[in-house]
Amino acid sequence: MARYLASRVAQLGLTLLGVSVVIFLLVRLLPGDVLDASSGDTVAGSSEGRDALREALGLADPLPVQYFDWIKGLVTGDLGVSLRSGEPLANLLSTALPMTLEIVLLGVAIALLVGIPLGVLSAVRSGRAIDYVGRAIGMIGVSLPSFWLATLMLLVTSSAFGWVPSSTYISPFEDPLGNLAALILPALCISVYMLALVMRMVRATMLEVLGEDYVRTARAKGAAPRTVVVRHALRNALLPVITVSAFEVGVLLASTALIEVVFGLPGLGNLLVQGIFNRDYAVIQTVTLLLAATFVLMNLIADVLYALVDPRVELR
Amino acid sequence: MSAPATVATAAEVEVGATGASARRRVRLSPMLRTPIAIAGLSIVLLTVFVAVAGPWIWTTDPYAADAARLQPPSWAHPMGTDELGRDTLARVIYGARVSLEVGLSAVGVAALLGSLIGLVAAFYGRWVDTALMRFVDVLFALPALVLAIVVAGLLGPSRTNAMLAIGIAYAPAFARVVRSAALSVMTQPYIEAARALGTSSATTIRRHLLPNVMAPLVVMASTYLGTAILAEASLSFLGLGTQPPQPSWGGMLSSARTYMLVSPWVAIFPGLAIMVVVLGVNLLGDALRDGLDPKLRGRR
Amino acid sequence: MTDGTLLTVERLDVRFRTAGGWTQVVDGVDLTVGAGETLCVVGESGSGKSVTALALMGLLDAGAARVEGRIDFGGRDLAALSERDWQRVRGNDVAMIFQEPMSSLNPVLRIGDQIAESVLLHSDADKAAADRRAVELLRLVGIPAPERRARDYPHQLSGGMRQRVMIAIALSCSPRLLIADEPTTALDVTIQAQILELIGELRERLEMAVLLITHDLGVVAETADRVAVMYAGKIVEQGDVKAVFEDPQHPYTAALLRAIPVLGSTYAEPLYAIPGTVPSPGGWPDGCRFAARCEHVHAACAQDPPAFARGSHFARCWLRDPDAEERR
Amino acid sequence: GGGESTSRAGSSQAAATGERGGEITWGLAADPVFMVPFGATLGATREATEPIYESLLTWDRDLRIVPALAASYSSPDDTTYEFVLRDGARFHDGRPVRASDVVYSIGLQRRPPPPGTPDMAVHVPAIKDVVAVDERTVRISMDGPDARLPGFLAWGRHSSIVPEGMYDDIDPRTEANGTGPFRLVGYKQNDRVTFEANRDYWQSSMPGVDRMTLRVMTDEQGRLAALRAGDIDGCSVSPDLSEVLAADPNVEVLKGLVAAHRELQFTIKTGERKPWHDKRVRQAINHAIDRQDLIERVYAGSAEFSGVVPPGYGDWPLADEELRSDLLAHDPERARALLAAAGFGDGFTIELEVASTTTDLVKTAEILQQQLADVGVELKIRPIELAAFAKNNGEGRFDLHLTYRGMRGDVAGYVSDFDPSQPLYRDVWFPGATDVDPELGRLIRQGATTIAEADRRPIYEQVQRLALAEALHVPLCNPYKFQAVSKRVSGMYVAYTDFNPGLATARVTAS
Amino acid sequence: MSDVLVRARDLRVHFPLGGGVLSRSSAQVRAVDGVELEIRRGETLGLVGESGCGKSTLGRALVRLVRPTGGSVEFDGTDVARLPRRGRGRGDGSGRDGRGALAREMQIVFQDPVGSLNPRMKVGAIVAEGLASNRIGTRASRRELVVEMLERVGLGSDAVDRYPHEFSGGQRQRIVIARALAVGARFVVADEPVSALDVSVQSQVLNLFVRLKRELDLTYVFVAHDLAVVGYVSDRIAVMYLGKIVELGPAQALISAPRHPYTRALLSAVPQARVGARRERTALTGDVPNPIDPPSGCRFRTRCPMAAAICAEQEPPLRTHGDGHLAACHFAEAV
Ligand SMILES: Nc1ncnc2c1ncn2[C@@H]1O[C@H](COP(=O)(O)OP(=O)(O)OP(=O)(O)O)[C@@H](O)[C@H]1O
Ligand SMILES: Nc1ncnc2c1ncn2[C@@H]1O[C@H](COP(=O)(O)OP(=O)(O)OP(=O)(O)O)[C@@H](O)[C@H]1O
Ligand SMILES: [Mg+2]
Ligand SMILES: [Mg+2]
Repeated sequence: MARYLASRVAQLGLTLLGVSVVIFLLVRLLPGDVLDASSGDTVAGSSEGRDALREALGLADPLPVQYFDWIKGLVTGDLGVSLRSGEPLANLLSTALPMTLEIVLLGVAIALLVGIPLGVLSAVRSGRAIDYVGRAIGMIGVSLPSFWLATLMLLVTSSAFGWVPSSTYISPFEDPLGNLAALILPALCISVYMLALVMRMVRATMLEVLGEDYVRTARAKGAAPRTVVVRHALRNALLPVITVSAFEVGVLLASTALIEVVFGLPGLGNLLVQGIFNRDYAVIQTVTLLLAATFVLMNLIADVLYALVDPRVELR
Repeated sequence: MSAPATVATAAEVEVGATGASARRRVRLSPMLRTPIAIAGLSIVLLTVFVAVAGPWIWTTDPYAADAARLQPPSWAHPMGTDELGRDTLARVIYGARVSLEVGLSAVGVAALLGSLIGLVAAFYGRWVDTALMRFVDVLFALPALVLAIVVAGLLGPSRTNAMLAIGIAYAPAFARVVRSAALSVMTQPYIEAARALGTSSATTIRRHLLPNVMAPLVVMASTYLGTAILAEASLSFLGLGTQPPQPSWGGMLSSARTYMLVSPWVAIFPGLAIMVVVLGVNLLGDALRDGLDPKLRGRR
Repeated sequence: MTDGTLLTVERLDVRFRTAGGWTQVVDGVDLTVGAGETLCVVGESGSGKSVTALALMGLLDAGAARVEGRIDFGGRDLAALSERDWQRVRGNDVAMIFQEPMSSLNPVLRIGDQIAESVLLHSDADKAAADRRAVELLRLVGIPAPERRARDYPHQLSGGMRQRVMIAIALSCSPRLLIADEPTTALDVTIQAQILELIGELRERLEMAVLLITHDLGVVAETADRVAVMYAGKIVEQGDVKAVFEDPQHPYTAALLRAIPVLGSTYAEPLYAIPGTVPSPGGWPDGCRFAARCEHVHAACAQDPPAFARGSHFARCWLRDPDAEERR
Repeated sequence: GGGESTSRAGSSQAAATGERGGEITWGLAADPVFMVPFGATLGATREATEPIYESLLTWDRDLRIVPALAASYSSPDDTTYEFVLRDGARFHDGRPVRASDVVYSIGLQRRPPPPGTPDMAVHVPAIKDVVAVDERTVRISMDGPDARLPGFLAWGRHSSIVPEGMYDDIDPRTEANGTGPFRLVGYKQNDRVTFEANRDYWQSSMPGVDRMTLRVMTDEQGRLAALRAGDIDGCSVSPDLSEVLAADPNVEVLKGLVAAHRELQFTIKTGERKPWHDKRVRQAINHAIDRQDLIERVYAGSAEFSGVVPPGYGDWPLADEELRSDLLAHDPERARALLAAAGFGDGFTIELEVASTTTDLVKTAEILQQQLADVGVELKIRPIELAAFAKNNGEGRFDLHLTYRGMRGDVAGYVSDFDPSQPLYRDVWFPGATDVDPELGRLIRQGATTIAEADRRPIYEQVQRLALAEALHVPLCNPYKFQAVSKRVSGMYVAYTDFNPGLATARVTAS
Repeated sequence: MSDVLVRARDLRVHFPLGGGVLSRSSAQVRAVDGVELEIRRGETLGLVGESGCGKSTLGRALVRLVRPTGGSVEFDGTDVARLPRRGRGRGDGSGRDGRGALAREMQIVFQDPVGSLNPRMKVGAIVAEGLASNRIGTRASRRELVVEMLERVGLGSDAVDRYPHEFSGGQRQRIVIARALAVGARFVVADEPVSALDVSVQSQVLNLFVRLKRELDLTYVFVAHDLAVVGYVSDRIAVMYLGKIVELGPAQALISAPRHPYTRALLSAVPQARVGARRERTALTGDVPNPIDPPSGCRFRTRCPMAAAICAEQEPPLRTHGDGHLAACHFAEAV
């Protein structure tokens, strides 16, 4: 187990190294740099003053130097500063990260808490009304653009209740209710797609598992249908959900941007999108790497969890 | 997830031989005869029909801004007009073409790239596999949105580039699925038999491996088609997708958000269009998956 | 039938819902199993053996399968039971073991728990008692170090051991009838011998009736008291094992026996081969279903032959029609 | 429903009423990024620094230059200005404003330190020297006569006064020390800027509230929802949304002009055979455009015709009738004739680049595409990201750009693009221009050095007419700005100078 | 020309367990562990043993589908094991790697008639694949050859245009055989070719094997776990246990007078389709040991009813017990 973890972490490191190189090169391929991007209604381009500024920002250094500076900083715990605002990234992330993370986790929780029972019900009552309801939810959920849904939700709550979620991050430790109130709508919006996905997946695997020989064995023992479903089928059906959930956490983390834009939340996605529009290399690179790290880490956790739940999987 | 090992035994649309003659007819295989599959197929076909023939049936120019702005639905404009006074129906019809094109091309790029990587990795194994899969890991770990934005930024926002971006972003998923399907095909004795007969690697990949991973590939492609249409909408929302004046549903939707309260229909129709198509594609995908998964097809 | 009859199956039909409508796969099966007796059902793949067994256990999905006929078990008609009543019968009076020992055990539960679950279901033992009983059962089926093994997961056991666990589960409530559906086909011959020996031993000790399904005539010869031969959904011959093997009444049975190479035979002499292939459900011919492959086919075979009995030995073949002796 | 009060020069609610105190929250459409007073090119930065930093002079609501930190100023001769600082003006840390602060600040204005950019150099007048005559008097001497100085000093966006040594004492990106009505409490990127009232402000009636928050809400729908829910007290809205909000009893919609005209830009380069080398083609484009239709479709009617100097910019712009009737007249016949004369009777195809994130410009492009098609000119619209757009614009790599101009300190700022001596003209945009009337450049230079306003006015009228005739840029229109304000707020107005000086005067009632 | 067609010397095939780039594992499955074998021209050598004992691996190694870890395989005097690793030749029959012709002479028939056939290919293409890959004949002549082959295995020429799933199990196995023989193989490894077939079909296929061998002068290695089947088709039988051959001898002698306790146990475990034929069982206890970590000395000792102290210490060599009958047991005489 320890060996397995060590090797996986090493692989993770390699992957992230690859990501870092790719993203580093990609952002530098983009037309325009941070100075061009910050021109507003004035004329951009090259001038003496700008060139001096470029030099000061380190943009004039050879690429390998820039890359190693970045990596060296990361390794020594220095995330660097935003090229645009000069604000240390550590500061920016300290508010953006918890907010986005919480939205995502809340969203995932909603997706699992609703998606799994719905999927199970749909499978067990396959072909009956509840199945069609579940499948309809599953279908509609994956076909709604999230930004559209978010806009709709905002307009509805603001018109109907005269209320909108606060866009400031309220620490869950200080004001749990306020925190929940602020983040529940965004979380709901991002959860819809995953909820539908989980529902469909649980339904499909459940149908499959219900046809397995060991479920027949359980029935042959004389176990009640409920026991068969919960004790014998569900546990096996949930195995792939672990993998997909971890995967989705990574995907959601990277795609909350749209929701954050609509709700005006200063989260990670917003930071990233702004960073890209601003050509703030430091922000893009570091946030992307962070997202990639979370993604691979989640997958690693999923693999370990899978092995813990499924005794057949050996971690070597 | 279980690898769809024996999926290969059924084709989505079988070419059935009628007797000994070379005459063939394409028939709907039984799995496509379920109500869900028929619904999905009809929606998809209808969309294709609208995309292809729509402009001849509803001849209003989707670009002409010559009517009053933000009109509610009427006989002249069954879906109303948009904020510039263009006919929404004409734009929805034209948007079908764009959305389908984006969806199909993006998925095409992803499937092509992904299956190439997946097949080669699975076939050659060892370091080829390791190297390719590490590469795929890197690509996978890069947030799709970032990738898309970067491609759009790099090549300028446009429909083509959105398709390319989405395609590249989805390629790793295809690579993995194809690889795992191909790996299970690789354990099939007929692969070893081909080797025993001295068949070359390229031929083996082309004749034995590829046709037998088609089924999971088709299923995956059908599901991702919907996702790609949504992704294009999201890119358009950020101003990076299909560019005006071309009407893509995503673009229409994102510009219509401003008018959701003033004239909701501007946002409703393209939204509905997206939903219906994604729904159709998903229904079809589900039917294909159910049909191609021998376990769900009733046990022997 | 004798007084000790435990199970009587009459005119059992099973149909499955398929794309083309309802397809019949079991056609008018009559079976009897006496208490403490071993009945072997033999037949080629697809002849309907497993479906028959599942029907006897009430395990066919009500939506996809239609079961008709009478299943009398110790005086009770199982075919008329509700699902709730079935739960009490299954595992209690009738238990079943399956062909695939790996996939028939839940991969994420410890085997001790899987056995104990069955004990808990059918007795009022508490969990601790059930666990003890599970270990006891494991010892009974010959698993070494049962206390330790009880904590293993199925994948940690070999095929033979898994099948023993299945047997332990089946035996956990001392059923009166054990249905074993090809319990050894996935196993090596040496292990197969061990398992069959074990079943035989337990049958004697616990006085169970056993319904053993197999396609291996060798297994039948070694374990059965009586044998039923299935062909295309029908029982074509049933009788004492000795009678059937020594004087097969149905040409199919006879052909099968001839087609098996016996130890010591050599290729110098070609094996007897039955021409053609088994018809599949939905494609069953009218009349005698074996007619197309039969050496003795004649005009009468166009009609479906009834069971012609000679004592407890019967066969569905016109050759056995006592009224038409002259037609041979 | 809430009424809509409009005036051409800027609109306002009823004068501020009620007690001072309370809190106001305003929605910002973009993140300010940082709080630096100098060299910030982004409008959003100024939105956040305007309440903090002031300049020597300022504009009143009618765009007249009035004293601010300088109590008075005089000009002994054409190249010298003397400013006497206001008594009682103090920085937020309590220090009184001294002449040395002004010297320090003007130094920074001319050469903004990072993270500001040195982009505004073109607008900085030719200041030779700044000296502190005494503690309270500052003398500015010029290289030569330059009429742009007062305007520049009123343009607080670029001419703020900060305490001497501020860039060494604090981090100007997140901290601030100005003299304005509000004191910066904190800034959280992408989230909010918070202020408290500066109770030592030299204008004792201001500010009207105790605390102010500017919230970053980039999505208009988000701002709208927050406004309706009472989470914010006001924000800018698009014309279409203003209609929705007009029906909301709790909200009042303000409408006013701000300097922000939209225009088309050409490049004329040596060796590049763009049709723009021929004046007639540029003029044809000008007359092919139906500005009224554009205004109706893109701005729901809420925009004015604009020449090179935007409408509402004091007395400088040309009269609306003149623009409509002739200079900017929609005349496809004339356009076709011009094209034919230039040898483009069959039209041509050209690429129009536009920043993809500015939605009204993208829509404008769509309308222009329709309109120009009428005269045979086929536009290929290429929306690109702002950063790439800015880069192309600065390097002159485009055929046709659709862009907008903002507030300028002096009218000269609106015509400097057409001055052949300017590097941008010379090296980037029009290096190949041969058919441009040299009179234009001469008049522009003359205007900048003519001090007396009465003498300047006819020069700039002439410049404007000439510039429109030469059609180096083709101005389109100047949209109105809409602000939706909660009814609990009074005294808010739409300022022509953009941003929200009204927040300093506004008062709120407890809700 | 020697009497021996294929000769394996000290043949070993070890599979590394798991192991990626970063975790190199040292554990190995010794699937075939030092096999000495001579296969004579025209004979059928039966190979029996329990599941996982290495029968298939040995068979694959003989036709060079797996690369031996050690030892050699000679085919007709050429060392097959030394040939380059890349594939089984270039497949173009050019013989550029010295392997072209050889690939055609050695073929393998697998157990699983479903899995052995690509479901997406027509039978004609399947049977012609080897011909095409080796550039044998023209398109037309290939078709002729395919039809001839199909008829030889008892399928009509109309099979050419049909898909595998349209055939029954026995027919599919015939297609597999036709494919292997179409390229002109002289040596065929049949890896459990009848295990998946029903009794009534099994006899058809067995008869086919016997007939083809006679007609085409073939040499077989016939793998099966059913001793009765192997006994029926083979001239000689080799019994494998855990990667090693423990007994090898003429079929009849081996069946009637086994020299190894394992062979005896195998024989006694085979159920006989004769009532009352049940013989005394040599009961084996326990399971097959782990091939990763085989027992010391004699590998069978953990289950052997005759095991003694010496069995744990010394590995019994394969010794002759008269007339080509070899057995690896310290107590072979006593069995
Ligand atoms: N759920 C089902 N739906 C449709 N047909 C079925 C189903 N289960 C079994 N069948 C069909 O019923 C027939 C009898 O199947 P059954 O499993 O009883 O055969 P069997 O005699 O047990 O064969 P084997 O020796 O292969 O186990 C087969 O043709 C099979 O395809
Ligand atoms: N490619 C491989 N990689 C790793 N181990 C393998 C591989 N092929 C076979 N083995 C292992 O080698 C051993 C022998 O396998 P082999 O398939 O030769 O046995 P077999 O005698 O043919 O068994 P069966 O009767 O089940 O077919 C087994 O333990 C198997 O798990
Ligand atoms: Mg069965
Ligand atoms: Mg094998």
